Amino acid sequence: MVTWVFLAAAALAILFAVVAVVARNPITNVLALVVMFFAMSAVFAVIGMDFLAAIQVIVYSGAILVLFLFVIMLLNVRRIDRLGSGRSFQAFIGTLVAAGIGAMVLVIVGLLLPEQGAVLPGAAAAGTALPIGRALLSTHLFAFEFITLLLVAAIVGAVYLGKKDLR
Amino acid sequence: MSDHVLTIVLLAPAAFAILLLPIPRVWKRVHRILTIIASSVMFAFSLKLWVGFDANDPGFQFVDTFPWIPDLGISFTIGIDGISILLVLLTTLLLPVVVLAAWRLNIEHIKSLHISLLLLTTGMIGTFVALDLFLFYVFWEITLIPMYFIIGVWGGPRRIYASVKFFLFTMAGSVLMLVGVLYLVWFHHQQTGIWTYGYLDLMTTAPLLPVTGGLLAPGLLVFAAFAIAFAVKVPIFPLHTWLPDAHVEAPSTGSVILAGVLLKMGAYGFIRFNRALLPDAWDLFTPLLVVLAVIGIIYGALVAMVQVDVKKLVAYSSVSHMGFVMLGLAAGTQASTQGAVLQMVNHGLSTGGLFLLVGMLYQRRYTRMIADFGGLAGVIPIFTGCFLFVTFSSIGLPGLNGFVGEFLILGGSWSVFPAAVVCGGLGIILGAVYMLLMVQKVFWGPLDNPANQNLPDLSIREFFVMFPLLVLIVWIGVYPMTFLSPMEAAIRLLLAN
Amino acid sequence: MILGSLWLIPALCLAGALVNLALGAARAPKSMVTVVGVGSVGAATAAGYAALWEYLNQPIGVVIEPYFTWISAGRITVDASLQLDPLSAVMVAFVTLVGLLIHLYSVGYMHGESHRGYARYFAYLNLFMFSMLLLVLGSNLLVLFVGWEGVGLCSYLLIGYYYAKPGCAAAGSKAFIVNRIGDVGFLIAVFVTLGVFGSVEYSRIFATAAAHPEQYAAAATVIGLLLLVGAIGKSAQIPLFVWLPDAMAGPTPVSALIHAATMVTAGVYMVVRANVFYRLSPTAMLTVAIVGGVTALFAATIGLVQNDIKKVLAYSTVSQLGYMFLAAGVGAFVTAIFHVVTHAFFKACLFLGSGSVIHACDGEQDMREMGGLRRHMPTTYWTFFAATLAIAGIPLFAGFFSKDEILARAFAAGAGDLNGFGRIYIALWVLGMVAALLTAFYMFRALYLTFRGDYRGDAEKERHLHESPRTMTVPLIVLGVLSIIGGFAGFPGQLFGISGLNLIDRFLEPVIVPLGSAAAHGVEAASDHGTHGLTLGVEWLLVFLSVAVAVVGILIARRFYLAPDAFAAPRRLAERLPFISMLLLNKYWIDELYGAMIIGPIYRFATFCWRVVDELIIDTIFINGSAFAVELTGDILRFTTTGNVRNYALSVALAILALAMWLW
Amino acid sequence: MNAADVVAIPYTWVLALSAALFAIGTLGVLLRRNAIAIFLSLEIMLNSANLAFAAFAFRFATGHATAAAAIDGQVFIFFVIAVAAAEAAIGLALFIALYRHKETIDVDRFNILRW
Amino acid sequence: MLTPSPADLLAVAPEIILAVAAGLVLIVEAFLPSVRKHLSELTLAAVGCALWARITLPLPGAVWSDTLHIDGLASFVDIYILVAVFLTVWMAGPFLRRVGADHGEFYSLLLFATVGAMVMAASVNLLTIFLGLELLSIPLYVLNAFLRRTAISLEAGLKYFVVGAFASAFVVYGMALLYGATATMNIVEIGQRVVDAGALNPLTAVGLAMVVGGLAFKLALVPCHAWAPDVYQGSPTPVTAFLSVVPKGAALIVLLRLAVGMDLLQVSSRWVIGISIVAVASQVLGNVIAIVQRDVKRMLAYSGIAHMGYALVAVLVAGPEGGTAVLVYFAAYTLMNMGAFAAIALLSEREDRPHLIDDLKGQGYHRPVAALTLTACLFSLAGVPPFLGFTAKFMVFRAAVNEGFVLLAVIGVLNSLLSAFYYLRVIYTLYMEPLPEREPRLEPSLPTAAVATVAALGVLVLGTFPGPVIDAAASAILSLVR
Repeated sequence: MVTWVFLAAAALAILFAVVAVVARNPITNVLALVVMFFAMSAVFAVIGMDFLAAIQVIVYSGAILVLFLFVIMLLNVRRIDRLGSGRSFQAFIGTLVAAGIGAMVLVIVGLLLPEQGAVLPGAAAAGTALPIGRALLSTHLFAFEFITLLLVAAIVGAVYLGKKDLR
Repeated sequence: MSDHVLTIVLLAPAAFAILLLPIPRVWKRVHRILTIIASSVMFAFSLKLWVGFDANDPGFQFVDTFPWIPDLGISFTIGIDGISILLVLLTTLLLPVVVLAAWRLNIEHIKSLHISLLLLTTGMIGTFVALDLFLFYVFWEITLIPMYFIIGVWGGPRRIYASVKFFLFTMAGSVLMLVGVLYLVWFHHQQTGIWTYGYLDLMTTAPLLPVTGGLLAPGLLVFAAFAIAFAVKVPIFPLHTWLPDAHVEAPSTGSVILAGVLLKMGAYGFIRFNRALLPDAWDLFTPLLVVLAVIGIIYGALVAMVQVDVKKLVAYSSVSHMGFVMLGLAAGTQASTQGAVLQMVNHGLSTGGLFLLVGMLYQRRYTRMIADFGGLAGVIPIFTGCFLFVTFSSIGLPGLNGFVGEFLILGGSWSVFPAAVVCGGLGIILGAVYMLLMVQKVFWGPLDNPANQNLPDLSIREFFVMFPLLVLIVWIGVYPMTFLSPMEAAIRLLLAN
Repeated sequence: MILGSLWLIPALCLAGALVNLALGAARAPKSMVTVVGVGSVGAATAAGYAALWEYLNQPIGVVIEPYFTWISAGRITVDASLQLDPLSAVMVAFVTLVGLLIHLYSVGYMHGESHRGYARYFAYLNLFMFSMLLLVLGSNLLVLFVGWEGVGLCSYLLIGYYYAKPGCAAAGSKAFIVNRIGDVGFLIAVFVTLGVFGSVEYSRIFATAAAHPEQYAAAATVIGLLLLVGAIGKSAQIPLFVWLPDAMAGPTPVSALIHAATMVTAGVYMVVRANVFYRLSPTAMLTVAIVGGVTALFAATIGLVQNDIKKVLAYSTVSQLGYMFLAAGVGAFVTAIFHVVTHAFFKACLFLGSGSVIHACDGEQDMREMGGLRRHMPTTYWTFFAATLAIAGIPLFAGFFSKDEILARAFAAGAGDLNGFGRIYIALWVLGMVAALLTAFYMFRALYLTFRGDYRGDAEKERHLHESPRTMTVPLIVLGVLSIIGGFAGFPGQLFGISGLNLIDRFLEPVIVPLGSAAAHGVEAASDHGTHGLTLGVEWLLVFLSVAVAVVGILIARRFYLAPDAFAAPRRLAERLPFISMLLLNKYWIDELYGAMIIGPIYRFATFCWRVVDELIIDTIFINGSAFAVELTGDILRFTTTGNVRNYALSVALAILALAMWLW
Repeated sequence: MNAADVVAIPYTWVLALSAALFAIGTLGVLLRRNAIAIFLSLEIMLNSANLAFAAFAFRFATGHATAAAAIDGQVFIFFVIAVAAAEAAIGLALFIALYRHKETIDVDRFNILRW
Repeated sequence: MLTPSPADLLAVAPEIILAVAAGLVLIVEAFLPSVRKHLSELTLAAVGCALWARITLPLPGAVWSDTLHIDGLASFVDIYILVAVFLTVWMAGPFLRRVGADHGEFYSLLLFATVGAMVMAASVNLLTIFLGLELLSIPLYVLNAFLRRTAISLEAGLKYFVVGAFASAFVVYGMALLYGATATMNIVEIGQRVVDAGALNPLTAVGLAMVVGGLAFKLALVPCHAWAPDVYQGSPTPVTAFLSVVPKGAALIVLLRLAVGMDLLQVSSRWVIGISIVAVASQVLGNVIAIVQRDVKRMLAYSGIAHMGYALVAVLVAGPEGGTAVLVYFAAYTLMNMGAFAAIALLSEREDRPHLIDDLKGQGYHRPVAALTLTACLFSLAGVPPFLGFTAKFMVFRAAVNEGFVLLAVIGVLNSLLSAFYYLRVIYTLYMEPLPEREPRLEPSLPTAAVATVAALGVLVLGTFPGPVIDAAASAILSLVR
């Protein structure tokens, strides 16, 4: 059963990822991305990472993509370029490279296939918020503090770039 | 000698250059006066080396050593032996001469000219006295910068091309030398487990570099790495083409230093490093060196013969003369080597003198084309006299310095490479040809060009510029033992291994 | 007391030279210059003769005075030292004498020059005396070489004395450069000597060589030939004689002193000095003889048709030098020196005479513009006449004794089949005889054209014709007298059965070092003075023969240039043999030949080296070419930075993919 | 749902999914011209990275390594999401600035600087 | 333990100081108009304090539960990073006033980026490395585009952003793979695993490749270099100076930590070959294209590509000597580049125009200080003694030769010969070309001149007496290799 859920989510993710990449209306792109993110959070859930599944939906779909939508509205970009339009050589090589990278990782996956994932012992409820929260406040305390700087910097920068000239 | 005489001689010019910095550049006269005084004092002081030098000691004297980069085994170690002392003194002598020669030059940026000259002097002396290969390399490269500016800033119309060519040629040679040095040091570490760049230390292991096993034998490669660097400086055919350009474009101040000292750095490097550090490879390369030397002698003379620009002619004559030096070094007998070292000094004096005179001529007429002159002897007899004098010294008239050097070089080489000596003889003939024909076209004949009607004759100052050179030319010609005996022991030791 | 400080002799002249240079720079009055110039040489002469006197009154054969080590490095050691032996004594004696006379003569001849010019002239002349004396007094090959080059330098300077006059400078350079060719031969000879004997001291090398003839025979050949190259250059022998005629561009006294009396004989001196080597090496000696004999005739033929009086004398000098080499070549070294001396007298006299003539016809040198000068300048005429007789070889005149002995010895060498080259020597003797005939002819031709007949120049000039001042005539007279009586120094007593009358022979005897084990060698026989394997009868026959030859020459000259229909005969002859006359008039096109065969190609090659090898191949193709290649590459590669950010991203992805694949 | 009673799918499947998404994202970045589209593709790439982390974390959680290791992976995802947010902020602001200046956000049009 | 120990906080005191200052600047600008003119001084003070703290404070080593290693290595890099920042800020003040963009954000972002770089240099944990990298990049995206009205500045920002974000996506993915391969985030342990395995398994290899690729982007190594010229040219000069130095220092250290940790020199011959190729390619391409550049900043960008090529050789050699060489090289490169860019800022007339070499004609005697400092720095970049650049190159080639990479050394020296070609062009344009009729209007700026002078003097003095730098580097590297 889990397997089917996963397969379905995966299929959905890939499908809408493709849509997000191919579609020529930015709104479509973003919405496709939203769906894809939902699919992803499903995957997270399937492999027992409830916390991630949650923030995936909240932060990504809830915050970031909304931001996108705002910007798209702001700049009211309607129809945008077709995938691979313009520089055909770039498109050609680009496709090859992308495929190559994907293939490469997939081959690795193939190499790893032999050893299968085992039963997830209920005891090790790895994915729940508690252990992650612990880790964040102990092992990764520094990173946790540090990310604030990152966000502040981002805000400062965004504000500077976004604001109209003061003088 | 613990009173650091050599260190002072070495660093005084640079220190003085720094002293000049704060003085405003509009006070040209101040700069000139200070520099001339300082350089004269420096020369006088450098004579302490001559006085305190023990001719019977083949080793290095006035050795000073200070730690520099101890972890890498690099130290500031300097000292002179019978070979380098002459070159050091030649350098310190030429400095006041060129400063005095540049006295009336109405050019801009006098301050920076003097500073460049002083820094250049330190660089050149350092090259001759360094006993640490890293130090040597540093000084070797340092000389590039001031010379680059001297040619490029105060030079002629094609000065930029010439200066860049000079810089790149020399650097092209020396970068490989750096790798050579590193390899020697690494090899020494392999052998002894000690990191050192000391000349005397490397002397113990460098000869062990294998020279057998095809062209890629380390010994041969390292030798080549050094040889190319020096060959460019000497210069040896076919690496010589920077020389005419540099000389023609450089102000006479630069040409004098260039011909007088810089070229010697190459020959000095050959004898000090290639010969002393890699004797086996040297033996293998000797035939090649001899051939190139002979080519240089004849080729330089031939090309000089057909020049239309006096300065270019003298420049090519340098190629020919340095060919003699290389022949002497390559032959490697006691006599020929001593002759070669003496010939370095001779060439410094006579060619330096020629460049000074050509420079004075240029100052009077702002041309160097042979065709623009003719019959000057009637207008400026004393100048003509000086010019003839130096000319004959440069074509090796017995009784003047040139002869002694050439005689020792050829006489010493005769037992080893008679054929080369015969070609050298050809070079002597051609030497007379190009110099005398030039003199004939410039000074003799009717005074056909009205522009030359009333040129001023040699001024007192100019005479004093030439005077020390003339004296030395005669001195070396009549009693060369003054200069031959100090180098005797050192060269004997050097040729021993 | 001069002996023991021989250096004084040249040093005095050097001092004179330096002082005069200074005076010239200071534009001092000519009188001072004269005093210094002539005075210094006078002093040197005095010193020279004093030394000679002391030398004669003391037992030692060779006085050697080492002063200091000049050059010493490795196996090369050369001392700065002088030596006085019979040979150098003779040379000193006549060099100083002739030199002094010519200095005197110059005072009058050069009085027209500017202050500076005058001083310069005397400075050079003194410098020349210094070098020449150094040359003859030096006790080793290298000191000799110093003088050797020194005289070359002075010759260069003095030929170019009238530097403003076109051609003078060129002639000077030519002289020096041609000499340089010889000098290099000399230098290499020195190197060989150093290599073989480890020394260049006469005392060492000759003694050693003479002691072991067989051992050093080969070396002797090499050294001998190389030295000969030097001598050929200095003494203007074939093929290097071309510079001497041009050298006449210099002032006439200079021609007299340097290019007739002294410098050019340095080659002969050197060959004689090295007689040991030549006697050890038949080949070398034969070469000397051939060069001499051929040159003697060759130059004489050119002399036949010259119209410039100085040119005539120049070629006659070359030819006379040829005689000297012939002499040396047949082993008559002493005779060679003897001829050097006599030749110095009469040729100097001739040149000074011609100088006086030129002086009179203010600068005119073409004999066709002269004639009948006897009336105007008797002294000059008579001295010139005497010298002409001497050079023509009329008995009892100086030239007769020396030249006749040379020819006799040549014949003897042939008859005695010297070194088995008898035939060749006979041939050379014939050349010598013919040359003698020609000599007599062209010298009298010159005499007649100049002094006899009627003046052919324009009347305006004729009025100025005058005898030269005392300072010029006195030297003329002295030299004239010397060229009459000078020969008696080598009076061939043996012709009259009295031996020992030949002073010079006796005096110079020690110069010919006996060869150790080869005492019985043919050379030895030849070199012994007096009887040279010929019977008295043959000797007298030869004498008459040569006299006859001379007389015939004179008569032909008389027929051609003094007969009522003067000049017609030679013209007819010329028309009959057009080619030969062209050949002679153009001096066999030797200069042109050298120009085309040697100088031209060298210049073309040099230009090729410069323009093609240096500028095109090395600079343009390699240096600038590589720079251009680099810049071109850069200009192409710069377009890899397309400016399109997606390309950049692509290259990043590509790089990562490649690296990942590679590291896999 | 409680993960205790389920049989887990192989983590390699998740990895495969991430690989596919990564490829798609790369493709988008390389082939789109519109800045926003490119940026969306970038987000896809980041998410695929997240999946990769998740996959491995899942693996380690299932007894192939310490639990701590498994947690680390998830923490990383957490931070990646945060960083993504930050990048989004900056990027979009930048796009706005660009758009203000040039009335377009087609990256191919920004090539004053080249060669 | 929910709160960090004092030791942890003390260890990152400099970072904290900078972070605080970064916020403070904004607050001051917002609420204290009177002080607004002195933001740069304020920032300078902060940087100074941080520098002082970094120098004086002890180096505890592993802190923050072993995510950071505040060791000699980190502190060496930090010091030069801080010096670079100090100089940048110093010259930024007048520059921003000149171009009318003196906003507090500039300093704030600059400081944030600095913190990022320092953290990156100190991190031994994939997570913190990644975060440091991002904190370094994100402000830089803005700083590149800081002249919002200048087309090239915006374009620079866009390009740096797109490529940067793309590269960091790869970095993350690579990290994921590394994490997957080794079940840890600590690069020391990762390295240990690799060393134990004695080879790179596919997972590690690909992960490493992706991370290295991301770092190569930061270092502008061929073929991840193409952004550099554009961004250098477009960015405001002080930013270019910062950009050309600080990220490279951090990236070099991470690369070094990885290479040494995994002992790649021994483990993977393919690594050696691959990196050698990249190094040589960077040197050749950088120098050859630099030769034909007419814009000074662009030229320096390409030369920077070449220089990272040299530095990469040292990274390849690794070991004590290689490590020392890397550090010395970074130190030298910092001073040379800061000096060069400061001098260029002095000699450039307008920001929105390309800084053509020809505009420097005859400035040599007209603007002595700027010209002289630029000359010194360029000679140093060319690797001519007695400047520090020579010492740096010397160390690199020495390390290479001693490890047997003689060929790399030869290629390296030949490349520095090539580079002399274009450095000399600038110098002769300065001194040997005549002043043009219409000479550029340059307003002198004392601070900028001071920066240039300090850097040039540093280059000269440290080049003449390199002992201290080399000692410091040698002892610093001991914390990584022993």
